[in-house]
Amino acid sequence: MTAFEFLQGYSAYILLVVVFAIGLYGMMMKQNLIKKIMGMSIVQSSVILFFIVSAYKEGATVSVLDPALGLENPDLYLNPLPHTLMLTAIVVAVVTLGVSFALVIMIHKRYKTLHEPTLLELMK
Amino acid sequence: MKAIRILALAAFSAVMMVAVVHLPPKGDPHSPANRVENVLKGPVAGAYYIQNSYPDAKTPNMVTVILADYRGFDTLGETVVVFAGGVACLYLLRRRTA
Amino acid sequence: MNEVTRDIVLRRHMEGPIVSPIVHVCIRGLVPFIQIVGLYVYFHGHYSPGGGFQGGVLMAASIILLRMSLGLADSQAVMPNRLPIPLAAVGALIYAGTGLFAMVAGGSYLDYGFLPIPGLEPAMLRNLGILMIELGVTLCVMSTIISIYDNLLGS
Amino acid sequence: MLPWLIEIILFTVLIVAALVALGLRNLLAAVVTLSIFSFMSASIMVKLGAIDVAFTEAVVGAGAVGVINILAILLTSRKSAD
Amino acid sequence: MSDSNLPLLIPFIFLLAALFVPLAGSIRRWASQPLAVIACLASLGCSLAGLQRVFTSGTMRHYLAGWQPPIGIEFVFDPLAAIFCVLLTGVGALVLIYSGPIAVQEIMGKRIGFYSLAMLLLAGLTGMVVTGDLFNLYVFLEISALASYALVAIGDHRAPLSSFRYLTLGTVGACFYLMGLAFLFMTTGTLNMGEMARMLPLVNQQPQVVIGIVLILLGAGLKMALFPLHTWLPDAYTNASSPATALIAPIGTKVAVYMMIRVLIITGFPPIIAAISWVAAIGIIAGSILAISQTNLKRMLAYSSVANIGYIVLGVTLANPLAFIGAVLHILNHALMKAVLFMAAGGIFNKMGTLDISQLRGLPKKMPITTAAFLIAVFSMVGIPPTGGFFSKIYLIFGAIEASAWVFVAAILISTILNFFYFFRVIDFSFFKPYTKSDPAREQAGETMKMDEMSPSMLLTTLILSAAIVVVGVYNGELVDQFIARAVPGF
Repeated sequence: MTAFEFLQGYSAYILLVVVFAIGLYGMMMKQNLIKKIMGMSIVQSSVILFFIVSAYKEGATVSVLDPALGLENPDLYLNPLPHTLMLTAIVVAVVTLGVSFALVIMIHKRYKTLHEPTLLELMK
Repeated sequence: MKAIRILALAAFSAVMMVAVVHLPPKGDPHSPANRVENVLKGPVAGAYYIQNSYPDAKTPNMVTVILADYRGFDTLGETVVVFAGGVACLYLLRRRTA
Repeated sequence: MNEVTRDIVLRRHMEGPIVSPIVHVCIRGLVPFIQIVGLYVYFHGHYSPGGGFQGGVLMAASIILLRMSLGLADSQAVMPNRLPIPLAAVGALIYAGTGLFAMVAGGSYLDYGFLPIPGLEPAMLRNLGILMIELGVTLCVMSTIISIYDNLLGS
Repeated sequence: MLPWLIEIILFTVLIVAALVALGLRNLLAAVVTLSIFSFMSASIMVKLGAIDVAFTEAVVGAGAVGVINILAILLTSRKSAD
Repeated sequence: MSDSNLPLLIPFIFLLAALFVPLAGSIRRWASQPLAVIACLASLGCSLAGLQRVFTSGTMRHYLAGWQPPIGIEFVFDPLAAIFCVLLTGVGALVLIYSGPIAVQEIMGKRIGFYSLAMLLLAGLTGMVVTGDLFNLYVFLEISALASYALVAIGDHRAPLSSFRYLTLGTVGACFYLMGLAFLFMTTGTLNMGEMARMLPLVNQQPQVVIGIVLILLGAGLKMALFPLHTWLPDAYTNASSPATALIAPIGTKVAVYMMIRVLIITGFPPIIAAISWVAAIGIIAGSILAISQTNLKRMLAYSSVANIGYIVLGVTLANPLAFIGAVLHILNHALMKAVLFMAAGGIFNKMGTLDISQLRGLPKKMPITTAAFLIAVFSMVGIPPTGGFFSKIYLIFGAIEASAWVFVAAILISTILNFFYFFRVIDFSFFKPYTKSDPAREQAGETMKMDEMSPSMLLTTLILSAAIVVVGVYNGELVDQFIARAVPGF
């Protein structure tokens, strides 16, 4: 395998691992709760993109039946299974986000701040 | 403390990258998830869906057929997750306590 | 935007309409089109990208636009505040009920081929079953997103 | 070669958007940047042929989540200490 | 409807009930609790029928929508799943009956929400137990997780922040799980557990498979609060309302352990688990030591949960039949014990108004029956025969001896002593600390302290569960021979 082929095949995965790490960085290092939620949604997006990249086939078309291509050769269509799974995962991510904002609003109503160290101080 | 966290994160990403470069490359039509027959000579789900979704449900969009029929229970679970989120927000944020 | 302006914006948002006529006219023009697109996305999910979830989110977006321009109080006529959660339950029930119907008729759970509608071959029954459950998903998603918006705003 | 380059450019914008969103102290700006992140991931999905998922991601990431996000920020505070 | 529908019905009844409880509750508010209890009992009936059928005629499978496994989703109802289902629905039903009076007092306005979320939680947990598909497992995981975040957040004023930390860590756990699943899916091309178990030996020892398994175990570890990843658990359990804690604490983390067991069975107990048993052993000791230094009763019980998860994970990862039996028996015991302890703690908080351990004097006089139930659970926690805890620890120790892992034997024994210490503090303060002469007002209060027990339904359910602890202990031989030994996978 030449270096270029390697890059073509794996650059997407490697960059997605970087995105995953950025999201984790946001969750671990940032002290504002909304920033933490942003990090969380970045992590979720990276996992979703990871599945989508895995479904890609070179030279294949969108997974909607094209009468001109027929159904005999599966190599002509993208793998629809990861797409389906990730539709579910996106929905789950959105709902988790909604619930986390509800919690953030509850916290802000009680303590008037979203800075985590201050909150832990106030909770004592 | 901060340095330890960043080091842990860096180590984690390095390990992940080692794993990632052993996966089948992007766009490979013969990777285990994309091919027609698996190592046990059984059908692979992805190719089966492509070949049979139109005859089974007369619906050209394969993703819809998988979503609603082949893996319909996932979507029921998804609907219930959505419902759970709505119930959670309602009861967490409701102002009147009665 | 300082604290005071934010309070004014939010209070207006919750109690009365936004005064600007431009916003009113634009949103009144937009909402029906968004709803038609939402319905199209739901019905056309069989032939093109789309389906219950996307259609539901679009429908919810149209109602959220109304909430934004008219205020929470005046947009009650379109979607009353207490309706979303029962509607979401009804949506999920449509889904679960379709599956249960197929199970009672002799198949597995969610096996639409066994739906007791005469005169249709199993493939068409599956087509119909998919449409049914997508309706449930649309209802559930639409009302839940509206409910989350309402609750965040009204808290 | 060219499709790969397009993909790399999209990924670069994605990563930059993620970093900027986490770095900004003005939360409203961060939310808008996060919408860019979401839109870029939808573009990558289109590039990879996942039209259904891209549609959902665009509707949700730029629409519903953006609205809920901005609403939450208006209801809480707009500034972040880091 | 044929018999093979039983595994479907167990989570499905909860799903339906979760939809009906808010509807019924908005019409008649009192109707929410009976409906939830009825659903739970119906599901318990299905679980018992399924248990009976599994142990007479073998594993049951239900193909959803009629599609065979690699194409569709299947539900697998094997002996282990049957035991877990009975445990979940049984404990759930009793806790829901218990929660009636206390929910009125603690979370009056949010009762309907509590019961609908409880139904969703149980639906998610039982679904995770019966499903045979790895992605379906993720969906159910998220249902149960969302419900438990919301249940934790309905509590005192610190609850939302605890719930937020639980939410972020839980979501990261779910993302780790999904990432690991992506690795396994891309290597094998299937999501079905049975098929993956047959395919993984062909690709074993490749780095992406090993790291995928590690990621999944990391996700499960975050969900079950294994020692270094436990940071969300004490806050969440302490700040949630009493009925919510009594519901989540016994069963919530156990299902994550079940998930781990399933993944380990699929992957054929890879060598990496030796590292996890060391982590678990450290967790046993650290959890016990942290528990000693707590002053709040619920917080102390939460740390003891961390230690007990260590026992269970140690038993699973020792990878021999005796230790596995010990782990399953300990899951059973620990669910019962923690249910009794948290239910009693809820009653104590309700009547005494505090959970500070040093304020508990006069407890036996005030609430004798609750104290008796509490003591039975404490004996089981420490491991005094004939309670169940003794036997599960014996099995774990024998398992460790069989694996020649003397360090782990020592860890279990040391932690038993530590267990004794931290529970002795509670007993000491409630039984033996006299009312000092220097504080006449308190002495007066102590002498006039009337018996003031929990309401009958709470008392009855607590007693049933504490009787169950003794029953599990006395009949442990039959239990292991008849049920648990047949759920042991091949090692």
